[in-house]
Amino acid sequence: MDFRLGDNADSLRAALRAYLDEALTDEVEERLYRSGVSHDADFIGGLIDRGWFAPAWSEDLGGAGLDPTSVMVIFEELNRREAPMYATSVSLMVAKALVKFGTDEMRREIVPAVLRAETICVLGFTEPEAGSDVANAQTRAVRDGDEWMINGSKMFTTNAQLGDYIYLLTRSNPDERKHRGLTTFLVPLDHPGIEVQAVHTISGERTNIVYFNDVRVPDSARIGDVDGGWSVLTASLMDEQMASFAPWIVRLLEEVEAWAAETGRIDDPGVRERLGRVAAQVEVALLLRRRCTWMDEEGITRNVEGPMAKLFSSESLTQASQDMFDLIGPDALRSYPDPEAVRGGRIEYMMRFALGTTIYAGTSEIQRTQIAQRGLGLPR
Amino acid sequence: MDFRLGDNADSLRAALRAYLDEALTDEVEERLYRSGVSHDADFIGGLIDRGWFAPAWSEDLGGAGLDPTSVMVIFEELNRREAPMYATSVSLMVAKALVKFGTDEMRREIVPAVLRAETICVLGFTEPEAGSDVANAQTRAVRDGDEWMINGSKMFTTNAQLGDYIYLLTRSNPDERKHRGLTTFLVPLDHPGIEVQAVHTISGERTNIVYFNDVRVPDSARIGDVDGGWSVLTASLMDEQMASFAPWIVRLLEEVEAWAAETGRIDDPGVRERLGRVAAQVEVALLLRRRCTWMDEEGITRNVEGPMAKLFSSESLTQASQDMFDLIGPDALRSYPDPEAVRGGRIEYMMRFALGTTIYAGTSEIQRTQIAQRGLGLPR
Amino acid sequence: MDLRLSAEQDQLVDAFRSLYAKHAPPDRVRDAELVGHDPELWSQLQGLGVIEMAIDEDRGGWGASMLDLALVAEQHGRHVAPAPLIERQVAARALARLESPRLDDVLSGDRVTSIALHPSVDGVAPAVPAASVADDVLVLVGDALCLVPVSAGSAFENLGSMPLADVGTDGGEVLEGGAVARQVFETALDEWLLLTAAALIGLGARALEIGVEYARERIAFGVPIGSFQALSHPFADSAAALDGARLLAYEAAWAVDEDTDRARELAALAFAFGSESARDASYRSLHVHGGYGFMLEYDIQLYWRRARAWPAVWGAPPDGYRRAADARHGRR
Amino acid sequence: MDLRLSAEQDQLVDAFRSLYAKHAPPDRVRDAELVGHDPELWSQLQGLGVIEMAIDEDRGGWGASMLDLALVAEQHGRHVAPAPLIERQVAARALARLESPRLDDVLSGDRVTSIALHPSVDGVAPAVPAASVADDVLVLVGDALCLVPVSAGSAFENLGSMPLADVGTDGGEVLEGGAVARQVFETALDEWLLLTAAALIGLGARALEIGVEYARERIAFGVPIGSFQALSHPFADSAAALDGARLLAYEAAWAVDEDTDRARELAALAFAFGSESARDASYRSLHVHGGYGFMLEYDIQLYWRRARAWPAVWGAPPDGYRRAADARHGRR
Repeated sequence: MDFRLGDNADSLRAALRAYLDEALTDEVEERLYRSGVSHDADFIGGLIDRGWFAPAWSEDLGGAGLDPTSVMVIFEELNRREAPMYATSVSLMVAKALVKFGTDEMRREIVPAVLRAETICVLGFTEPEAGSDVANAQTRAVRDGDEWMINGSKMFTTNAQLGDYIYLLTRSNPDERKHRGLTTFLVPLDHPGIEVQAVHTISGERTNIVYFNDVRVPDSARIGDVDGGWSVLTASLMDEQMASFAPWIVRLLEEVEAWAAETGRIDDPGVRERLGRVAAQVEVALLLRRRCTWMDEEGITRNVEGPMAKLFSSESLTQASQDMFDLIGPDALRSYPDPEAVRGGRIEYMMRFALGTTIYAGTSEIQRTQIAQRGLGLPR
Repeated sequence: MDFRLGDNADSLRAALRAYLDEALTDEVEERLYRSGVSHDADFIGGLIDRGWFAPAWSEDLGGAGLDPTSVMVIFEELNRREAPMYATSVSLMVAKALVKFGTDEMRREIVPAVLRAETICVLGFTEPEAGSDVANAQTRAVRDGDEWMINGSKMFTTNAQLGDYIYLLTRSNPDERKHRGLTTFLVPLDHPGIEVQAVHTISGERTNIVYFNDVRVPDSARIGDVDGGWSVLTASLMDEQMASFAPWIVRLLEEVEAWAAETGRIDDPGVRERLGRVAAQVEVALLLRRRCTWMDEEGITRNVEGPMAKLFSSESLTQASQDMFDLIGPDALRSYPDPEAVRGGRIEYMMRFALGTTIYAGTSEIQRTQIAQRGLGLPR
Repeated sequence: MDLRLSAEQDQLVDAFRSLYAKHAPPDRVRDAELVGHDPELWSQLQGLGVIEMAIDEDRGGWGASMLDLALVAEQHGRHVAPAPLIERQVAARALARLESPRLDDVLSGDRVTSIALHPSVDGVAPAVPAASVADDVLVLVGDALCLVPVSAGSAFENLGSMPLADVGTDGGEVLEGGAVARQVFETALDEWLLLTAAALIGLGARALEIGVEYARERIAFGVPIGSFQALSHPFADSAAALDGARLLAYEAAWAVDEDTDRARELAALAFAFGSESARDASYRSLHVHGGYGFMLEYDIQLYWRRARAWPAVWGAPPDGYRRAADARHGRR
Repeated sequence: MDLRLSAEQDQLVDAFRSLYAKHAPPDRVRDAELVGHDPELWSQLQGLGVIEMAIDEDRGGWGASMLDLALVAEQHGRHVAPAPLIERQVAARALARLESPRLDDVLSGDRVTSIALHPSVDGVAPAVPAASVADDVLVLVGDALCLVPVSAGSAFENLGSMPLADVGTDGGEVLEGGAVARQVFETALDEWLLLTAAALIGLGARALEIGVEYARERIAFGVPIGSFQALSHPFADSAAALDGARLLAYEAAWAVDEDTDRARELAALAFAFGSESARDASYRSLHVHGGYGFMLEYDIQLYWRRARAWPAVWGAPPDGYRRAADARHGRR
């Protein structure tokens, strides 16, 4: 065994840190915080210039063709700094589905544009009445010759206000059993009949609800087979299976350690005990995520390693951020703009941010059910 | 509102404490600990002499006819000292069912003997394959004229080795749906065909498994209607609905506070925090149980107040005893006979004892389901 | 033991329940988030005599018991009401205890007074509750209890949308010094902890109701999500904890009213245990909302933020447990 | 990163798995409960060279890595094996580090040596692991590391059925003093914490398997109880925690082998987090057994008692977290 990531990874990490220190100025951070939008064209441009934007993509598709470990290091460092990646990383996920299931035109036009960060795609899976139970989508797509007529609504369509396309899951056949009868489309967001409404969240992030009223799209907007949307979706969600919030816990611990050192509270044994606990959560969260990367690198099929990384990291972040809030005392209440806010309000912010992490990309309950059934072999 | 229990209760408590200090000598405690049997005839005799043995029973039935608050004070004090009450309190519970559902002979002969502590009855509900799902009892009772033939086995028949009768739940009609088709009997434990086998537990308590091989009993041993055992059982279990382990948490806190004072550890803020946490659990556990008594006194029908008292007290005892074990450090490992054992090994013992409290008298899961469904109105 | 409210207490609860239902519905709570204070709600509360009732009759008040105040605070918490009820009551009671003529200004409504929960450090009382909407603040400066006019107060955004401010304490009027000042301060803190506990318990109970209602109606995988044990069992734990916390808070209030020697201990226990119960209940209810839980549009986030923020103005549950242990075993 | 065991490590694990399966089945564990030691099992372990492998080649051993030892400890824990493997390995390594000639007696099997995890107080080393079945014990007495013959040892019954004893330390042989002694002691403690973590993770993983098997087969209300989320979801949390704890323990062992500056921190973290994971897994598995869980006849109670007792010989998880923080931030 070897727990070193290797010299390449170490120098890549150093280069990333240098770039992030330079690019994520206080002004950029403030703009991002105030806008509630995790996207910044200049910042992404810098990543593209350095070959860090689509690191996992092969070079012939316009990516950097990096190995899984390098990809992971980039993931760790960008997220540790909460770099504005959400709009583009979702777009890349959609582009990946287009490469596999899209039309020739989508592959020719849209995929390269996503890789140049010129096109933003957003997810349209979740609905007001279908959260964890994604397959219960009710947004209707009715075929009419060479066209489809779409009606319905999609929730948590983050970045729809600045996006170009929505990757849409619809019910094309209401007579089929739930998982069948679904079809996916790529629909331009400026299409008539589409209305994007802002939804504000507790972490300050803006998301949206998108309404579809008699939206007619050509059959060429379809991704994958008619009524074959579930397999398209499943392939896309595979990426989410490796979601991890380890880098955020790393950041949390760094901030609290800095606070404890600045205030002298670090000498208190009770504070030390709690810092030690978070240090263990950091280490375990990182290792569970790195194990997934190692398996990918070795070509070992993953079972519940992804759900474990996601479950542990999000639950730990939630618990640790609340525990650190308690530790700090009344000053922890101060939010970002207050100059007296502890560590720029980062800890108070992370406690709010953490609330979403046990929900999206599969709730903790969904992860536990998968681990119990697929991992431990417990009955349904 | 008034949180005083009243002068009567206070003087009763003082009298009980005096008696317990006198009666529960170190020798008695040691004998009880070594035997694993919660019964001591001399001790019970003393309670009978003082009118504290069957406090809730009306005087014409041989009880003390005390009010619910006095009964509760007796319950709190006896259990706080872990007085050897288990055999007789189960017997009284069975006697209560006999008064309601038994034959005239049972009421005439057995009930008074139980109230003189001359007869011990044990429970025979649980089976190897039917724990929480009591209604799934498989021990068969087949009618044969004026007799019944019983075959099967019963688990956790604590005190069967010294008991006179077993209060037995059987399946009399296998064709009926689960809760129907059950019949209860009172069977002498010295009956041919009954075999009592010891089962030892982690707390040192001895329980048993009882086997029934072609045990023939007359129909006069039956309690309640043929196939009507579920309603007999339900009425009996009502008492268990008020099970509470609050007095044990009181004892735990007393012991740990004494340890902390003796060792000077009480000056450590971390120790104080943990003692404060247990103090809250003590207070809440007592209050949840006292609320039940108050409702009984006022004639207010209880809903999930009993399950709340049981759930909170047993889960708190489990958590608090483990937390206190951690607090004390390596010395907490020493068991009772070691002279160096912390507080006579009481804390280590309580951690083991606590394991059963979240199981018997309805598991924590059963309590939570009742609170969720009957209390909160959540769907099945 | 008697757990029944008196007929007067039933009426009191009804009166405040109606007031809050009318004047503190969720949209009003949202509207008040920027300043953390709804003056119209406050004037309604004042109309019902929330300051007078907190003061003994011989000092010009109506002499409500601590249990009465706790019942009102519980209703306050159920609505996460944006009005600094508890701080103003506690400050007024402290002025009464000090026999300060400043109480008259407060009773007449001429001056609005709050209280700092932590002593002043380097000339500043940090994060004083209700200070940004107060005229004066009672602050312990060294060994002296001072009344400080809030001119130098600087309000700041915070998790609970509360009207908090840091208050410069130079030039305050010394009302009392020495052991008496310290004692009045500690008693005021007991009262704040206890009434905040009651408010948190109301908050937690309402948050649980919101979560249960949602879980009964929301369908996933063909069934109401409330039928999943992963949701229903934690809710059951919260229901038991909140019932217990409520009994504990009432007992603490009764102990204050009866002046028993456990009053300080019980107030601190109620605060710590009540904080935890409210925090868990509101977190669980938020979580069962799925993505809706962290949308500002849904009410449950209003509850979770305050369940976290209200107690933090003084401290966290471990601080409460330590204070209770100090009361039980004596300070070292 | 490379998480694969070498071919030699696979063989090592297989060899010990077979040994424990044959010589430490649950009935043998039960038989050994009174003294906490199964001499036949120990002689089998000795036959496989458990002491030699723990010692460097230049000191007459086989020079296994700390990771190798952790892999063996993990198998040891899976069987809650009644033999004081870890203490004897750690003591032998300390003798080697001290360059003590006493190591030869240990390697030859003439003397059995253990190590006290806490310094001697008033002439007694309390609760020394494996002391009641040892000839000598290494103890830190003041600033000196001493080898104390176990004549004055008094064994005592304990939760984990371990061969613990209090050892009188007067008249021990001083092997080393001053900073070096303290350093050797602390390093030995790191190793004990790390190997105990590995053992606890093996224990916890097996306890979880036992619970899962039971929950798959036990029927209640017409279905296997493992289908209830109240059981399956906590099991899922334990599965994730134990996987993480195992990775952490391996990383700590690797850090010791590589002598990185995080070795002490990681060993303490592995101990604390591993203890918690094993404790939770064994408690959950015991609890799902219902009444059978606390019957001595069922194996799960063997696991729960040791999950609680093994780490407690040194301390509780909070102690481990503090030790890790001390390593990370320096002692104050």
